[in-house]
Amino acid sequence: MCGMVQQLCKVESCDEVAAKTFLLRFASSEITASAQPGQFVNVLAAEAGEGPLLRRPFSIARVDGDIVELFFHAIGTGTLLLSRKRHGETIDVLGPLGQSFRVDADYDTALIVAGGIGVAPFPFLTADLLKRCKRIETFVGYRNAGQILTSHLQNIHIATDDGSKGFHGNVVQLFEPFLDRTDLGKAKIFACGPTVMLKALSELAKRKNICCEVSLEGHMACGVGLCQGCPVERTGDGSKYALVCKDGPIFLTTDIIL
Amino acid sequence: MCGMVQQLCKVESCDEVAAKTFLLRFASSEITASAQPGQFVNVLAAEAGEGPLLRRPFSIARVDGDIVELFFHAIGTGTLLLSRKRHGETIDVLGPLGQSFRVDADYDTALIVAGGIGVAPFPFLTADLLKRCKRIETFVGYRNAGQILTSHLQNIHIATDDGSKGFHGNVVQLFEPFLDRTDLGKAKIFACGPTVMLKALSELAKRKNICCEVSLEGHMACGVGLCQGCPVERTGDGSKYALVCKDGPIFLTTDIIL
Amino acid sequence: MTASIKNKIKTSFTLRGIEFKNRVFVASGTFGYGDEVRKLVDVSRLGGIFTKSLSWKPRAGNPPQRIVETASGMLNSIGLANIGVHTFIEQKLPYLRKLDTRIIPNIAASSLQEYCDVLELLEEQEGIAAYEINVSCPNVKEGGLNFGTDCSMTGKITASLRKLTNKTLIIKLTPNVTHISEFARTVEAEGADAVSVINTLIGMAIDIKTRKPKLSTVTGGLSGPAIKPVALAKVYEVAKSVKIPVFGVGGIASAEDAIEFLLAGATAVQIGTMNFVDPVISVKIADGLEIYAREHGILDMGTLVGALDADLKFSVLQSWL
Amino acid sequence: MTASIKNKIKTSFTLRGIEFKNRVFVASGTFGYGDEVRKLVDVSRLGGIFTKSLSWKPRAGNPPQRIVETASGMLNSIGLANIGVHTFIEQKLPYLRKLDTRIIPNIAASSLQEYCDVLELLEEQEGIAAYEINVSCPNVKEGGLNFGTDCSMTGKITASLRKLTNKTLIIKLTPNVTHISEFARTVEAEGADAVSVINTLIGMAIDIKTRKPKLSTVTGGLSGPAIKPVALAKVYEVAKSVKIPVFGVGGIASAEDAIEFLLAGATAVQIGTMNFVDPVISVKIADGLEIYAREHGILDMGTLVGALDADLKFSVLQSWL
Ligand SMILES: Cc1cc2nc3c(=O)[nH]c(=O)nc-3n(C[C@H](O)[C@H](O)[C@H](O)COP(=O)(O)OP(=O)(O)OC[C@H]3O[C@@H](n4cnc5c(N)ncnc54)[C@H](O)[C@@H]3O)c2cc1C
Ligand SMILES: Cc1cc2nc3c(=O)[nH]c(=O)nc-3n(C[C@H](O)[C@H](O)[C@H](O)COP(=O)(O)OP(=O)(O)OC[C@H]3O[C@@H](n4cnc5c(N)ncnc54)[C@H](O)[C@@H]3O)c2cc1C
Ligand SMILES: Cc1cc2nc3c(=O)[nH]c(=O)nc-3n(C[C@H](O)[C@H](O)[C@H](O)COP(=O)(O)O)c2cc1C
Ligand SMILES: Cc1cc2nc3c(=O)[nH]c(=O)nc-3n(C[C@H](O)[C@H](O)[C@H](O)COP(=O)(O)O)c2cc1C
Ligand code: FES
Ligand code: FES
Repeated sequence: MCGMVQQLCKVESCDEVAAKTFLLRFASSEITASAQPGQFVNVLAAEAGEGPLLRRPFSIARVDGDIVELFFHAIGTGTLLLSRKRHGETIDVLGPLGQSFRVDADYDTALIVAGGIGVAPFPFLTADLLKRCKRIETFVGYRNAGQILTSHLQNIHIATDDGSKGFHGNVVQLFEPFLDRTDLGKAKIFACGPTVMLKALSELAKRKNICCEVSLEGHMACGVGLCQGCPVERTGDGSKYALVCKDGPIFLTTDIIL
Repeated sequence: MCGMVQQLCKVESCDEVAAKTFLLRFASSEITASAQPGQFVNVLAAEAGEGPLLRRPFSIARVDGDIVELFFHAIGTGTLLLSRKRHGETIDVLGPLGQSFRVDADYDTALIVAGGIGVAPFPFLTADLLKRCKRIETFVGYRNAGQILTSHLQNIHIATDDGSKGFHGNVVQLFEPFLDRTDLGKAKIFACGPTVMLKALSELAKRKNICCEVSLEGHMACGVGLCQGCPVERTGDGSKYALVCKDGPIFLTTDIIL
Repeated sequence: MTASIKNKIKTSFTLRGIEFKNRVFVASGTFGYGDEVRKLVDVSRLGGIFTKSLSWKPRAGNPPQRIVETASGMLNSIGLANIGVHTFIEQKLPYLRKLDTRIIPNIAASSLQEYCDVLELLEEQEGIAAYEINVSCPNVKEGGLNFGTDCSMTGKITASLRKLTNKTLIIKLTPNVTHISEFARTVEAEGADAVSVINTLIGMAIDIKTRKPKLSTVTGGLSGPAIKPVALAKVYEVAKSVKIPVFGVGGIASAEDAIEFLLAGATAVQIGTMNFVDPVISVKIADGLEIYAREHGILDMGTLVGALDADLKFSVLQSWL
Repeated sequence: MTASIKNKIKTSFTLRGIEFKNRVFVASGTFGYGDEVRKLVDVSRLGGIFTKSLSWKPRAGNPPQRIVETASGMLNSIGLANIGVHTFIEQKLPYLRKLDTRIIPNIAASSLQEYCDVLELLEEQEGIAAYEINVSCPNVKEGGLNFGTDCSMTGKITASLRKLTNKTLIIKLTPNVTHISEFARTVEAEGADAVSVINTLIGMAIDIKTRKPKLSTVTGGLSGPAIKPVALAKVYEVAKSVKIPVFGVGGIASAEDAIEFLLAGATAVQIGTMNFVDPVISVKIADGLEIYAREHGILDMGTLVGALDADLKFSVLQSWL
């Protein structure tokens, strides 16, 4: 967290890019300078008294020059207020926070698996993996075609719960047969999505003996390790819990109990 | 309060018409149908969780067809949020509330005396007085020239604290000599402004034996008589306090202790 | 639409033989005497109206300033301004008893005798469904110490009033005590039919310009969404410790909030401060509860009461704060 | 600029011979061990850092969910997750003692003995300015009853620790009691040098979808701006009833809020929950206080302490809620 800053950042744009899903772009050369894929920012949706008390965490979806991009679902007051931000307004951002995906591990193929808005960290990761000349296969699952987000991803395989586009079923059901039928060399899974999906994936990875890193969500107050509010149970000896905000949000599935 | 409604009203416009002073126009044929000069509306500045909890009371500044106009100073979170309302957005309005100025009393000349944003109820009153063919003299006092609001008023006499326009001094100092030198027939004072101004005026009115009605402010929770939160001390027998929201905001100065 | 929902879902409940049509009430002191907003609010959609506290003589109440807005809440120091029970009976009750909802006078007093006098006078009247007793009042004999923070006094008031009436007796408890469940158990033992939980929390605000308290009485009562978590915890504590029904009150602003209180063990809820923000909110919440019941296949709202699925194995940990 | 202000205005105060450079502190459990945000926050601008509560052994804390946001506040049920006093001494204190601010370890325990053990171990260390004792902990011997709601236990802890140290001993009181001033008077009598007022209020939230409490421990501690009016009233009550200094804490979000606490009688303030919203808020508040002092010609911030101009003639009325 050496690059962590707290800044009022200028909003570049905020657009609805899929159903209730927004792409927020804001300027921060400090954050883009140090951010790594998988890290997140903690954003104040409104000034004191004009919105929720606490900041809201969002994965860094992509960096583009000085611009940081976030993808988010408008599900409550905080995200609703953020979705109304317009060019030229400012937002108070704390970041980059947390640990990044460990991209420099030993593998040939990066298997990205995302459920819904869990796709958020992967454009950034993809850009990094491309630089490292890794093969990338991306599996994204959505409720329906209206929610699909695929920009800045590579070799995309789509599943929808209602079958309105791509594979009819969930993303793990799409992913597993692919694993079986494809020669991937040494593979590593990078995943983000609902806990039930991450659980299924983690078991699959264990069965297939593939290294799997996931990005977790958790209810956070501070996002920086001050409050101890975001535990996730660890495997192994040592302390029982890790903190999602500081020790994560990226974890090897073998290190935590989902 | 027979015409009282609670409605989501469409904002027509909201413009800064003087320093930090806004003119908010919204549509409500129900309110314009029954509103009387001196009555107020209680406005929710933002949805739950996006602003202050309680409604904010504002005098009805004018009605124009189906449009209700409010004049307000942006002094805190509630008025700041209101000042950001744009054409087409809606606001939750409760009104019209309270008692109106008693315009049908026996007098020839209406003397309107306003301090600062206390001018708010008087465009509406002026329109009514004009219909009744009363002579109107209007005295308005402001801190400085930048705050002056005079639209829809008649025979305007201006005072500024800093002398940047009109009489150099406060509005009561401007008003008193006018009273002395002018033949007004039977007069009635209608006033609104800071308590210290209303106090001075009320004493003057007493001395000169002129009937004086004032519009009071007070900290309100409900605006409709539910909470008993807005007392003003009464003179005479009977209950000790009147409620500003229900028994007022318009009071004869002889009925209350300022 | 609401009519057809009504036919299917049981919203009513019964207390000491009196049926209340549903579980949403307006709280004492936040709905006047029910007539101020009669044009706006269809009170026949409510379980009942708890009136402003009534004392024997009219009370002028405290000097201004009586109201301070706080973060998601408000402080009040009304000083129980009220018209007195006699005027209530003459001027308000005739109108109230004609309403198609239950009327529950709330009684406040500064002596045990005054509680009894007010209740006895009301006993002679028609159209009263139950009494709610506000014990958050100064005991003048004891130098103004609050009845409601003294468990034995609270019990004594309950026992005395119990002797005077066969109607439903609801004691409204203050949250400003260490163990509210002690008070609940005491009033249950003394014959109360129900408790209301909670009255306001003691709070304060200062005007730093004048360096004076904002309220004329220095401190006042905190209410509104800010206190909802406290109210819910108190309702849960009380519901776990007594068998009599609990009226849950404190910061309720939506049907979802009301459901939280029912799950925590409240038989019914009262809406207070939010009436000031939205006079029709209680009706909206009553409607919201029915819609929720329909959407979740709930046939009797009573099945929600106390239906919290709480894993108590961590209950000891709660006191590590 | 701040340097030139500093020269003119006395911001410091002294407690048992130790000088604190100003009256703004960060509250226990809301600033970790001071190192998490060291790049962002210039802690040398603060009066001191109250550390996360320390117990004898490390504590893993409660299972998730530990945090719930509420209207203008939050509930927490961290379960005093902490690294334990030994690791603190080895890994955190060496860094902390080099900081140009005062370090005040906060001690939590589940037995009287544990309080004593932790303090005795800390006594051997350099760089500790004072101790703060968190009594809002379950007394395991008494089946988990909270020490802090038991006046005689709170007194006993104070007396025992007083014997073990000559350093400043600050007892942090819980607001979840009927008369907090009784507790304050008791710890004053037992030799406490100061009290911190308040810890969190007990609260609860329910997930209506799962029908489970949102917190794994059912109830938790409410903090943040929502509780500021309650905290201020408790500080006022305590400051009126004891002579020892009071650290005011609860919902402070701005220099204006801090001034309210000083006027109510707090010698200094602690910033808690708002550190999560804005990690540098405590420094902003310290700066804000100095700006306020300069603008109002205040030469010593101490003149604000207890400077409330309260007209007590209505104090009896306060209990009419
Ligand atoms: C490290 C991290 C990265 C995240 N990245 C993204 C992202 O890139 N894009 C995105 O859309 N969202 C992301 N989230 C989730 C996002 O923070 C929440 O959706 C947001 O805080 C909701 O705020 P709100 O005020 O709109 O909703 P609220 O009104 O606070 O909540 C709405 C509903 O969502 C639930 N909820 C809120 N926050 C969480 C959470 N953290 N975990 C589980 N349930 C929750 C609430 O309990 C409630 O039911 C991330 C969360 C974490 C912890
Ligand atoms: C019947 C009535 C009619 C009114 N008509 C108008 C009007 O036409 N135009 C207009 O600009 N204002 C009017 N006001 C005042 C207006 O209601 C307040 O300015 C507004 O509520 C402030 O809201 P806020 O959230 O912006 O400020 P807040 O943040 O609530 O307050 C900012 C500051 O103003 C003080 N304040 C707020 N409300 C009041 C009040 N009612 N009395 C005294 N001090 C207060 C606060 O204590 C604080 O110091 C009227 C008030 C009443 C009671
Ligand atoms: C302005 C006001 C006046 C109140 N008056 C009374 C009263 O007269 N008697 C009473 O028992 N409770 C009174 N209360 C307490 C409420 O009935 C309720 O218990 C409390 O406000 C908590 O609920 P809420 O958060 O929904 O407002 C009053 C509350 C407010 C805000
Ligand atoms: C997440 C969290 C953790 C806390 N941990 C502790 C603690 O370990 N020891 C303690 O004495 N108080 C603890 N507190 C209480 C705070 O120090 C403070 O007394 C309380 O939160 C009220 O202040 P606030 O409203 O400014 O947060 C904690 C509070 C929060 C919100
Ligand atoms: S969110 Fe505060 S420690 Fe993780
Ligand atoms: S504001 Fe509620 S009675 Fe006047």
